[in-house]
Amino acid sequence: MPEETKSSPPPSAGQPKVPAREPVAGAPPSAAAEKSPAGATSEKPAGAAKPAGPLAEPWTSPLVAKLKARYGSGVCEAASDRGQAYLVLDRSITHEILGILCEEEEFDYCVDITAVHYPKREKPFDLVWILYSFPRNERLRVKTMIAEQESFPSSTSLWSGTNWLEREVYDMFGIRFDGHPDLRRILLPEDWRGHPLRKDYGIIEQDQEWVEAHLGIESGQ
Amino acid sequence: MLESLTSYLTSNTTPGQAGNVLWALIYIFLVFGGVSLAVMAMNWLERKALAHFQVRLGPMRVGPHGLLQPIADAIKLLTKEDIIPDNADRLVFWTAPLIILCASFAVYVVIPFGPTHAITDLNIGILFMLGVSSLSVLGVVMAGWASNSHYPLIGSLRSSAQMISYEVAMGMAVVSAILMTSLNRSGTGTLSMIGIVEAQQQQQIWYLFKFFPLGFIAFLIFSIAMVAETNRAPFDLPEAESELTAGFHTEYSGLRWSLFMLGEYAAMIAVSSIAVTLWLGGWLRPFPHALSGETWDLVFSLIPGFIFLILAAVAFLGVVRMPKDPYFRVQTMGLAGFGFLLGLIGLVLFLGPVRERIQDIFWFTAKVAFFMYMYIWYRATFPRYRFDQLMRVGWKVLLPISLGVLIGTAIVGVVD
Amino acid sequence: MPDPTPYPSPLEQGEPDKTFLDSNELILNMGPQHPATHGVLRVILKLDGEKVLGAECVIGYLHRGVEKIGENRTYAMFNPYVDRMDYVAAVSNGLGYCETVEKLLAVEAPPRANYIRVILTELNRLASHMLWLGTHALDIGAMTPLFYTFRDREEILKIFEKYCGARLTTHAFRIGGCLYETYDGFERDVKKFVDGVPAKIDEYEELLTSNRIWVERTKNVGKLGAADCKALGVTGPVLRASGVQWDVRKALPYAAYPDFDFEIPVGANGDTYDRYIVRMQEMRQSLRILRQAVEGIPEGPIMAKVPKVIKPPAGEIYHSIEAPKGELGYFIVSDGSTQPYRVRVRPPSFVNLQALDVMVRGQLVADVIAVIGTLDIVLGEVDR
Amino acid sequence: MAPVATPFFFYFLSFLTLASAILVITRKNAVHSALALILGLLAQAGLYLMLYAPFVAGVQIILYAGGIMVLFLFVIMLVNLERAQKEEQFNRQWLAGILAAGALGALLVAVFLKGRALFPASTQPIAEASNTQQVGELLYGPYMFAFEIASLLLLVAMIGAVVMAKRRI
Repeated sequence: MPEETKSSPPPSAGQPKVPAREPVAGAPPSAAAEKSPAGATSEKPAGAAKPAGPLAEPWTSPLVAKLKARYGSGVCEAASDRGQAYLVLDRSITHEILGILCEEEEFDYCVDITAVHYPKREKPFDLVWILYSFPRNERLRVKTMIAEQESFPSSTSLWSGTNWLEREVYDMFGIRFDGHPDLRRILLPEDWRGHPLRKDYGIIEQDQEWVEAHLGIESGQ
Repeated sequence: MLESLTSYLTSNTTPGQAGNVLWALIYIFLVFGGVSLAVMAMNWLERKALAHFQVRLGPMRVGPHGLLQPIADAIKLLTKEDIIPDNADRLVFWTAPLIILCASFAVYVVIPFGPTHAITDLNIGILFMLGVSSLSVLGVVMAGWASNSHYPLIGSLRSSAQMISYEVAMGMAVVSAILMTSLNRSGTGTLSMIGIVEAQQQQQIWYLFKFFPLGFIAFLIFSIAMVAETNRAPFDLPEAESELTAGFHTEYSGLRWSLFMLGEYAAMIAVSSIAVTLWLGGWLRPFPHALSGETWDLVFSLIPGFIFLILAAVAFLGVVRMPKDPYFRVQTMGLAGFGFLLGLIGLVLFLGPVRERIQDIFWFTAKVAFFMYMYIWYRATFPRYRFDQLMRVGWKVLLPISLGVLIGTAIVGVVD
Repeated sequence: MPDPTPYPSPLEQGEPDKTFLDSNELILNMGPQHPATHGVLRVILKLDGEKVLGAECVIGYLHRGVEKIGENRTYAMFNPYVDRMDYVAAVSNGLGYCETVEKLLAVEAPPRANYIRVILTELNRLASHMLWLGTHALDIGAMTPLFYTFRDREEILKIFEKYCGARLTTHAFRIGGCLYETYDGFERDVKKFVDGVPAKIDEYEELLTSNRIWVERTKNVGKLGAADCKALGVTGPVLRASGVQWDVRKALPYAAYPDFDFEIPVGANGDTYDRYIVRMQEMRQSLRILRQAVEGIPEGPIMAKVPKVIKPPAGEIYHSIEAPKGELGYFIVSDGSTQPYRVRVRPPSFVNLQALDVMVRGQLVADVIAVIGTLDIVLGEVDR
Repeated sequence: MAPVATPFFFYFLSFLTLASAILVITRKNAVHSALALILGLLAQAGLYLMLYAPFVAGVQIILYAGGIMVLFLFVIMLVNLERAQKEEQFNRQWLAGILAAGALGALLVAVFLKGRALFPASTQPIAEASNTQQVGELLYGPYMFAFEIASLLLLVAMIGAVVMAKRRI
């Protein structure tokens, strides 16, 4: 590994990239003021690149109706973006709804769990579940927002395969999952400090102490 | 001195029996040198044949067609750094490869390459062979334990369990062959290796075909068990690379590792020799009775020479097909020299006295070579057995069948 | 290396009824340098004799932060990086990424580009399965198939090289279509290959399919039922071997796949042998697709109209394709700038590898090797 | 076969046997003890050979050195050696030990002194070649019953071991 990373000093070209990146990363807060980044951006790309792409439109289905009837305003948004349905839910009911989706609505395959970090937002993390139903041949994205230091109930009891996916989210974003059987870092070393996929973690940042202690080199970069 | 030298040549016993220490020493040197050479040749042949099974060329760089590769390997192994793990038990770590080597070489003391071509003829020959070769288990166990590491330990446990298990079936098959030697007028059999071959000669049949299919089944059991006994594919669990890296010799390197390899190949040749002696008529030429008579004797005694001439012709064909580029000149000359040597050996083999004394050795070696080729063939074809399956085959398939064959042989022998 | 048993968690469930004759449990550390772990995978095995009580994977040795890199490169610049994940099936990775960005842009690749994409992807599926077969057979102890499959995989790599200049990490596609038109004789090469391969596959099958030892080593080894597969999120041939007839190419078609007539082979028992059979049949199905694609390849442009600077409208997209290992998904969040705000890769190997512990419990050490082989993982993709 | 250097081999093998026997009880490492025991057994096999009993020698190698000792080693290797090494090598039962050794020594001396009277020299010529045959004839002739009893005993022991080891099945 050291050899591999050592060879990357040339991307000092990548170094100025980071500041250049900042304004862009700062862009979404305006969007993030609203519920989701998807809903907000209607005018910007229209002017920028090309005629407005197909954008989020309200999504109606028996499933949404049922959930709305049961949870009311907890279902913040149900929309379909470029033909892909998603739900934005309030944190408090998300776990329950995931349970319903898994057990009642036959979303028996949890494709992926991931997170997105919006540092400027009040609740900086989007947690995203991508679900799929074999019987219905339907894919669904469930999102919720959680705050810094906030944990979330683990869904390993619903889909045992989420074990590693949640560990990865913990590893990369530092979001803890309550009731996870074995919440440890998965890709990074156990005693690494920092969560690399947060936006405030620079691309060439590293746990200097760890690198020196374990690899015996000045820097992994 | 000179008398004892010449007297042996005209005698009809092995040097050991004659108590001729000088000739015994010469034979020991000849046999052990020959075996070492055979191991090197086998090494080359295995890599080459395996390569051709697998649509590749194998060694091509050192010498023409990689002929010198074993020598290069030997030099490499001898000059390699010699590593002993820190926590290893040094004494045991040292002696383990020596035990394996001694065990597999000591076996050659009784192997009869011809009626008089053996170091000695023990009257417990086959018992001695089985006993001494079973000692190599000790070396394996010691190597695994002394390395003080998990993979070698598991490897050695597997290996010793495997060797002990297959020894049982192997022993049963051997006993059924020995039983056949007692089917003579006096009703006494023999354990002597030379005696077994002579019994086949007297009964005018290879034990492979005796009481068909009993002899054949016993032979099959033995030839399966001997592959397991020598830890070769598809029974190469102790050194299953993909599971246990290299099994009991994971921690070995350089010279000591090469001793393991030498021991392994020597053991392969040794068990093949047992199979040849017991079932394939040892040094007897094919059809000694059906095609008997002076003429046939002459024809068969000419075969060794012709085979060497054919090999020489193949080598010269290779010379012709070598690229004409000056870069290959040394290689071409080497190959031509090799072919010339083969041809010379072939011509020498046509000389009367040599022909007479050599042909037994030739037939024995040819039969053993068949088994060695089978070893390579198995390795190219079969996947590896799992440990429990291996044990099941050994205990639940081979052992009952071999017991049945033994009883069947006894019954048929009495009824006959 | 520290004590290899720092984490008691999944390994703690031993058998309750111990007798004095039971030997102690043995902790065996397999990897990260081990011939059968297909890269730098470390598996900590808890053994009772040769029986496996539990297995724990330690991964991350090859972690390169692909997702972080994605956030710091433009859409087009990130394209070659995805090839380095599953380097055995780089074309599939590229296809998934390009299609995802195209969806984000609401662009469709022209039909000819889609056909080229299908041809190259299916060739790559064949290459990946061949590599899998060779290494899997080698793990189980059969040496020869490895060389046979490498011989035939070479032909595929030659076609790749002629097409785009690279053999392994091809970077064959661009966002919006393909950069390169097919070279002269592309169809002929593919056709020749497609006609030759069935005999070669027969050759592999001759060595293995009815080989007693092979069957004994793989039948009832590493069983994984359909329910387990779904719960664990396992996809690809592993899922299909358990009897679930699901393939992204059929369920949620992409590229030119709706145009082709092919079947999804399924197994019944979900054991290692079934997975072997499923993959072998999949190779034959790939050939079927290839034959149709080469014959029906339309004329026309190979690149859609895509702006020089790719700035997709803000939004999120998840799109997945059927990679040789399973469902390979990309989740991209765009904030309207030239760089993705977040790129998430849903790697099939990573999710499939989770099933290892379930599959090897109660089996023998040798089966662990067979199971790692049959899962067909690529560590570059597991660790990203 | 004409014997070669008989006295030398006799003393050599005897020395080997004694030395390895001493090593067996003085080595702290059980594996080393077992290995020394194997050496001793092999030397004994050599002695049997010198007594024109090749069959017994062969059986000694196959059964004791090759079979039983390997199983011994098996067990010893799986035992925790560190603990065994820390324990005291000899216990304090000197008296009993000396008595037993003395009795054994007395027996040996008595046999040596009176041996010729007790065991008259064999009248038969030593027949090396038919040694195996003679053993077989004795085993399956006069000692048939003892032989069968012994094998039955072994069978019982084997079944007992299997039952104990496989209690859970």
